[in-house]
Amino acid sequence: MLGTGLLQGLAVTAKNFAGSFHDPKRLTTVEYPEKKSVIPEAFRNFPFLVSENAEDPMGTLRCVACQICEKECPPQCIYIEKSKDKKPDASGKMQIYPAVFRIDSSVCMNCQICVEVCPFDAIKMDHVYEIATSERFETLLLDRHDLAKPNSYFHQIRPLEAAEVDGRLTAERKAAEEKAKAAALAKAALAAKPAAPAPAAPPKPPEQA
Amino acid sequence: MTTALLILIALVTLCSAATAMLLRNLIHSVLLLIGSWIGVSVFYLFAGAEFVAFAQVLVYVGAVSMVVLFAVLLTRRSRADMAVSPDTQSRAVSAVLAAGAVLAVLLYAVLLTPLPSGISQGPSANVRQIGTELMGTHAAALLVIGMILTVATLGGVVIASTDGASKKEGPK
Amino acid sequence: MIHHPLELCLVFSSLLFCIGLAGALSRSNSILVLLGIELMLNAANLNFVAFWRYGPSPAPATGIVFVAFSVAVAAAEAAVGLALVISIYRRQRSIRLQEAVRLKG
Amino acid sequence: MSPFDASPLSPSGGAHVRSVVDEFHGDLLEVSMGPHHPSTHGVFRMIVTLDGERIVKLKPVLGYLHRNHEKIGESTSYLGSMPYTDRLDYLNAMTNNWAYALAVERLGGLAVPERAEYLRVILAELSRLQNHVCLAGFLLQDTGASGTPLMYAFREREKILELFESLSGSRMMCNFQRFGGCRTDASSEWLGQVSSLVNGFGAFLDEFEELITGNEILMARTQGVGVMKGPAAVSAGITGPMLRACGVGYDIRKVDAYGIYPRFTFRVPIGSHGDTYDRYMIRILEMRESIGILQQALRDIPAGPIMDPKAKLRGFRPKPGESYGRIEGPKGEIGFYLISDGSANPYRYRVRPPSFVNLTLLEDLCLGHTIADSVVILGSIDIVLGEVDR
Amino acid sequence: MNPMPTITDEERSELRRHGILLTSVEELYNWGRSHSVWPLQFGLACCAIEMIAASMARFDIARFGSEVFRPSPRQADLLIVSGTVTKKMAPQVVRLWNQMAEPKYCIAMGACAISGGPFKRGYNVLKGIDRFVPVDIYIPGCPPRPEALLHGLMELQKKISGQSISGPEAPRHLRHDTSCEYPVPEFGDHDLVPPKNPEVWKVPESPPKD
Amino acid sequence: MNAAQDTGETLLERAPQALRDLLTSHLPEPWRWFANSLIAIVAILAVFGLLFAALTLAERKILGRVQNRPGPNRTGPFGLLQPIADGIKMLSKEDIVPRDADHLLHFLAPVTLLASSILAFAVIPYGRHLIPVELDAAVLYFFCVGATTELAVFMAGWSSHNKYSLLAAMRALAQLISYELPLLLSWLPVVMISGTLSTTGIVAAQSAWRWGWMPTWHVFTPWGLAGFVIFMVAALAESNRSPFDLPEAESELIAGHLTEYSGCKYVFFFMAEYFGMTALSGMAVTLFLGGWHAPLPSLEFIPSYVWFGAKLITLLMGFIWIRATFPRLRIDQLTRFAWKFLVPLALVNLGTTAFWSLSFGWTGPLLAARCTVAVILVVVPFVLLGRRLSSGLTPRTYSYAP
Amino acid sequence: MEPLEQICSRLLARFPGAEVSVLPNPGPAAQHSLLVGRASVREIAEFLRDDPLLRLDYCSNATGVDWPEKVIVDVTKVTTPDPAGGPPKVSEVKTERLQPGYLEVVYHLYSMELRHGPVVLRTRTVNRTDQASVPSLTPVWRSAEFQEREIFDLFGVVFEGHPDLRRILMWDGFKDHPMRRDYVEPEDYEWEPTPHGDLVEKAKRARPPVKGGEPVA
Repeated sequence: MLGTGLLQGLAVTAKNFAGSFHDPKRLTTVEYPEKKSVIPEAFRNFPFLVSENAEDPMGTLRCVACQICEKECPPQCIYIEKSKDKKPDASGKMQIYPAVFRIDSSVCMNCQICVEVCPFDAIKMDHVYEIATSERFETLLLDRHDLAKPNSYFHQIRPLEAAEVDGRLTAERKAAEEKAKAAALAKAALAAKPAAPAPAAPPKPPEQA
Repeated sequence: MTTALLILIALVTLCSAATAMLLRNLIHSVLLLIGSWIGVSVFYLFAGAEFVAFAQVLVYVGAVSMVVLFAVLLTRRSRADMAVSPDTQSRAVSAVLAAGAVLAVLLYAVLLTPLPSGISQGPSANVRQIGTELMGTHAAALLVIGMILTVATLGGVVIASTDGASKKEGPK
Repeated sequence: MIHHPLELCLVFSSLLFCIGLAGALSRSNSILVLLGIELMLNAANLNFVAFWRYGPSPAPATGIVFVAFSVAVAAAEAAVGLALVISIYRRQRSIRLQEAVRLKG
Repeated sequence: MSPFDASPLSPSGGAHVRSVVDEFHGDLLEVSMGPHHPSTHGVFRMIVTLDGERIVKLKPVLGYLHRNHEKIGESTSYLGSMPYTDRLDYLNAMTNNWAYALAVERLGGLAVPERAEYLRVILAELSRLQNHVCLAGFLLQDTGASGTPLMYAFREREKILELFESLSGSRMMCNFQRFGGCRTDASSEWLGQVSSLVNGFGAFLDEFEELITGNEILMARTQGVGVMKGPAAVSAGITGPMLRACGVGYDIRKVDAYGIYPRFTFRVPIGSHGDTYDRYMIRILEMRESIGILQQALRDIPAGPIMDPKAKLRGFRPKPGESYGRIEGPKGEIGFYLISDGSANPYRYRVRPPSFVNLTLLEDLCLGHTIADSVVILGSIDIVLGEVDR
Repeated sequence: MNPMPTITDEERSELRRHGILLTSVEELYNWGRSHSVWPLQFGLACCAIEMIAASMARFDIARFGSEVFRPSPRQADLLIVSGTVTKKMAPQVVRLWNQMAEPKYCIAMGACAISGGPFKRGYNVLKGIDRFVPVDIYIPGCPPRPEALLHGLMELQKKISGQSISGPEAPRHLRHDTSCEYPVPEFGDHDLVPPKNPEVWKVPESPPKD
Repeated sequence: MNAAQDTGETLLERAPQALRDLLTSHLPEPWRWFANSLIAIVAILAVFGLLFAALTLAERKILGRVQNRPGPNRTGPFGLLQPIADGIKMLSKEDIVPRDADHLLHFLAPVTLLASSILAFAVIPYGRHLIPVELDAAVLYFFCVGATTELAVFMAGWSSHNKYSLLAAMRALAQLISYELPLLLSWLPVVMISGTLSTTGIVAAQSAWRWGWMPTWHVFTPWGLAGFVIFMVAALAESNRSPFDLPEAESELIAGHLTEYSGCKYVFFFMAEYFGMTALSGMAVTLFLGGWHAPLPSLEFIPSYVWFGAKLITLLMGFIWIRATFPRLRIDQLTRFAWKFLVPLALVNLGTTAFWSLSFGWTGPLLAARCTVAVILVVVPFVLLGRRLSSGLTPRTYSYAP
Repeated sequence: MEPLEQICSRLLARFPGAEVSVLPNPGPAAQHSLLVGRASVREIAEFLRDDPLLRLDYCSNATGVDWPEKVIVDVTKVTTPDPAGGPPKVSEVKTERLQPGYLEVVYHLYSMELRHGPVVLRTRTVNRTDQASVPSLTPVWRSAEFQEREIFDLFGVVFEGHPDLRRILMWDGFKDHPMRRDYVEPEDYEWEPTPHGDLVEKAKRARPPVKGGEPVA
């Protein structure tokens, strides 16, 4: 009372003023363009498509155009057209691939639901945020060429998740390969009896350049 | 040179006063009047009455004009209402006639009264002298004036603030 | 025409006085009437100063003291007058003098 | 005196305490405050009729941020609405998520594992901390402080947002709760960060209070301003700190005992005057209680799964029926009312927004006060337009 | 470069001298404008909170000289459309834009301001403020991080620095062929009338790439 | 002190004047006066213009530091060019006059305001020999010039044809009427003690040293301290600074009387606010803080204008510090504070001063009694009035729901 | 709190003429509701608020639900006795009837004093067009004021006795009630790079495919 509250307040602001010169807790500014705040691994800002190979992003997209993310995307900012043909994916299996994969980043709300529902670990959330632009249509409508980023990039921004995903994928692939091998063996064994042995596995198609 | 300047100031003051009295917009009137008050105080300055000049500005520009503006704002209904309704022709004519008559008498007196020849430079009074005079010779008058001011201020407050009772009677 | 500063002052003050008088008489807006009266007071004050300065028998500071008193009275007058105007306005919803004929609320 | 002594029917507490000012004497000035106004907390608009500076009539105008949340909710899957709830009360995504998850869990009969319940409590209380501290900052900004309290408030808020971000990936739009649990598990490192933040928060509150609570100007500006009586508040459906400031100790955490709140000991502060100062202080005191809850939760959090095994992410189609789930959000009762017709989208999706209902009494609170008070009163109601207009 | 035969060297140096003079005035002018961008204190929705956060201690937009959030559009240089513009709000935004003094800039912050964002399906949501107001910088995100806003501000500063004060590239207020007054839409029975300002809103001619 | 040092002092002390004389000495006598005045005007405009620029930057930086952030630091080295950038931008901005505004008054308001706030600089003694105009009634002049500032605020608010501006105009008037009185009453004691209205006289009255080291500034007396505090509070209100920035109350009235001003005219208002603040601080330094006198006899070798500047800047920093800390008062609280607290306190302070001047010759135990009585006369009314003013405002204790 | 059936029977005893029934909620939430006829909803609401056992003094949520008219297929088993004296022939007759649409207003009531709830109170309008009105409960619970205005705005339910029934979210000149299920949104899709469902059609209509290039949708 009688101004003591006012004086107390003045003392606090004076303390903060003085503190801002020596106490990092009282000068919390991260001077942005020079220094950047540490972005946690979980940070999510816009999806990208994982490609296995940096050399050939279009050929090695994990996406098989199943359109689940398109259906689940709450703001409906994903647009996919399936390819009419099939292309071998990274593991050599023939897959449908997205002929058109578009994300309107001016609509996307970064909710990560597309990532959660993707059964193929093909779409992941990115860390970029410096994407301000003066051209809306040319820059903010991302097509699959803009979206594709290599797995190494994924490892770089989210090491833990990427390692886990890679482990799971290799395990799955191994299991699938073994299964295929077993099936082929069985088939071969079956086929060996009446006729000459067929090639054990279909020849691996050449990687597309 | 000084006389020319004085005449110029006098003209400006008179013009703004006259325009103020003619205008329809009350706020403009008040602002013009403030101009003429300042003109008068400049006149005082030229006459060497520094203290009175500043007091004039302080009281008129600083206080009276504020009260007047406040009154204008308090008694307006809308911005359009600031415009004062035109006055009756006959009233204006008779007022001008009356004022003209007074002016004629005054000018007659002023111009025909023999004035002391030669410009007698009067005394220059500094603040200390004024103070001594106020507190000495005119102490009683000063007290009375102080009383008047106090009573007037209190009276003004009382008059302006007694609206509780009148509210109910007032026409809608 | 004007060959003495005193004469100039007196003519000036008479004109100012008459402008104030004409305004006070002709306008129906009570605030303007008050302002007219203030102008007349100012004109009178001018005379005090003029006579003190250029007049025949200069006293040390009497003219100025009188002006000081007069300014104080003018301020008091303005305060009371405007309070009355506001009070009238509260009752009559108008500051036109013609309508303020009933002085009893 | 119990707030229930007066019947809600009485003129003071019942509906229509609309003082109709028919005998205007002064000259009225109609000012439209908003939708662009520094103190309307977004795009709220008040059409204020002033007598001098005194308010004789106040009409709130809403809808400038009506972005059709409910309509979109009815055309989106249950999961798809979750990120939209973030954007209701955009300061408190975590509690919005929880309220929605609670309603859907009731609709679909899902259970929540214990660890997830603890995580929800931790996140909700963190959310309450940052909401209240922001409210205090904004309120003081409305009283004319040149940003300093707000800056200090945001300094602490940033720390909480950092925690949210490292757990959920986003600072504000967490989209973290799922039906039957949470999206990701918290690491022990994260819990350690929370605990160090919580332990330091008390000291911050002390400094903040030293800065402003005892300030005579603040007291003059807030005490006795916008007094709300208990019965009127109950009838008007006021909830949250607003309600408790006028002496009604109704806290859904205690009443509904949802989640695992009964396990924690905490007190519910109540005010005695119901004025703006009480509304401010109740929030400060609630923050101190939240610190206690957080400390208990961080101490007791068990290991275990975070999702109900029955729950599935895609293709969630609850049986026909309806449910109403509500929790004690930082601003009051936030509830979700869902009707399912068995399809993947809710048939009816309704949000019961606390700040919308809390606005009901705005005019009553402001009448007779000055225009400067009205912005302070509005500030003390703590509205977020995303939630008011949806 | 071979000199063009029609201009003598003297003329060229004369021209260059003028050009340099103009350039330095232009540079100074652009430097001043770009380092003193005062935003309008105007928040719409979620992004407004991040805009406030950007002006707070952690990010401190003041470092760029832009912490002077003016509440009156007359003194503001930058309209940050931060959040969803509803159809009910759109006329007010255009009005505010008209009330701002030139030179003025507009940043569409967040998905909603750019395109309606996640709420673009809503019946009351304007599908992008660029239907009525020319936007200088788009900052996608929902909401963009405060750093993203700072980045957008820096992009704007760059854009301002590159502007010339004369010729067809000059900012609007220095030209005579464009009006600074934008028509304000009115409320219709079902929608805004007109739903867009064809002067401002240009649908791209080219189809989406792929 | 030896002679060499003495001449050095005078050299530095007399430097501004010497410079001026150097410039004008070759002019014929009748022109010299005119040139001297011109130089004084230019010097004032230059110095205070620069101070204004520095002050805007300092305010932003100090506010920043108080709020845990660095403030502008990217425009030029350490952000020092920020005011220049702001200036370039503001001056090149479009000037909008609302269609329905009173165009003449809308234009006159900032001009009047700026002119009157610059005029106030004329009578402040900036140094031992540095006073632009020696006036017998200088203090009176200062405050009569200051009185016109609120008139300009009113003109701005009224002419804008904006409801917020109109409200601001009303507030400005109410504020002026309320705070003019305590402001005038607060310096009357100084005039009573010094016996002069001239600023040089008042500074001269504070030139002595008590006990050889303590300056006899008015602020070091009980009545002087009270007067100083009242003066500063009223000065805050006069210059529309927080917590009395009601006409410009951002959170209530958008920008009050400035709502419709843009570009150059807005800069005029901005400048006038800072000029007014500076002038009032300068007057406070003159009236209460010993003007250009050094605080200790041993520090007198530093030129007087440096001391004046130092005191001035300290007071200005105080303005900024207060702005960084306090919320704003409400208009009725503001007037109540003026009429029920400041005015009575200032009146009592007049009485205290009268007692102080009557008891001038008291020595020994009587001196102690004199001081005690004066302190009591200052403190008791403060406590009593403060109690009454803040009656009903208390920190509260809260209960918890069962 | 007493079970809903008991409240219902007490209400029926107290207001003999009133239409009150319990509408079961089949979902796991099992929040059954009290369906009250328009005519008596006001007095029943007052009873619920003032009854000392209930004291439902707090109306938390008020909202509307649109139930457009729909075709209901009634399957009735018709037993036709076999003239031959054999076992009667059972045949299923499907009759289609048009269930008239109506608008429903739902109130969620709690007691702050006794700390129980919720009691879900519902009432229905006659139809969705000309007789879309129910009594306002704002005089009973002030908290319904804004929420009922919102229901009026978005669903078009007219609340009789509401003190200030105006649009609250949309502008005053707006004609439609957008939360109704048959509301048609204004078409303003000029640019739709990622169209879905019916938007594809709308976008195509708004912007025909570009010649020589890839169609937009």
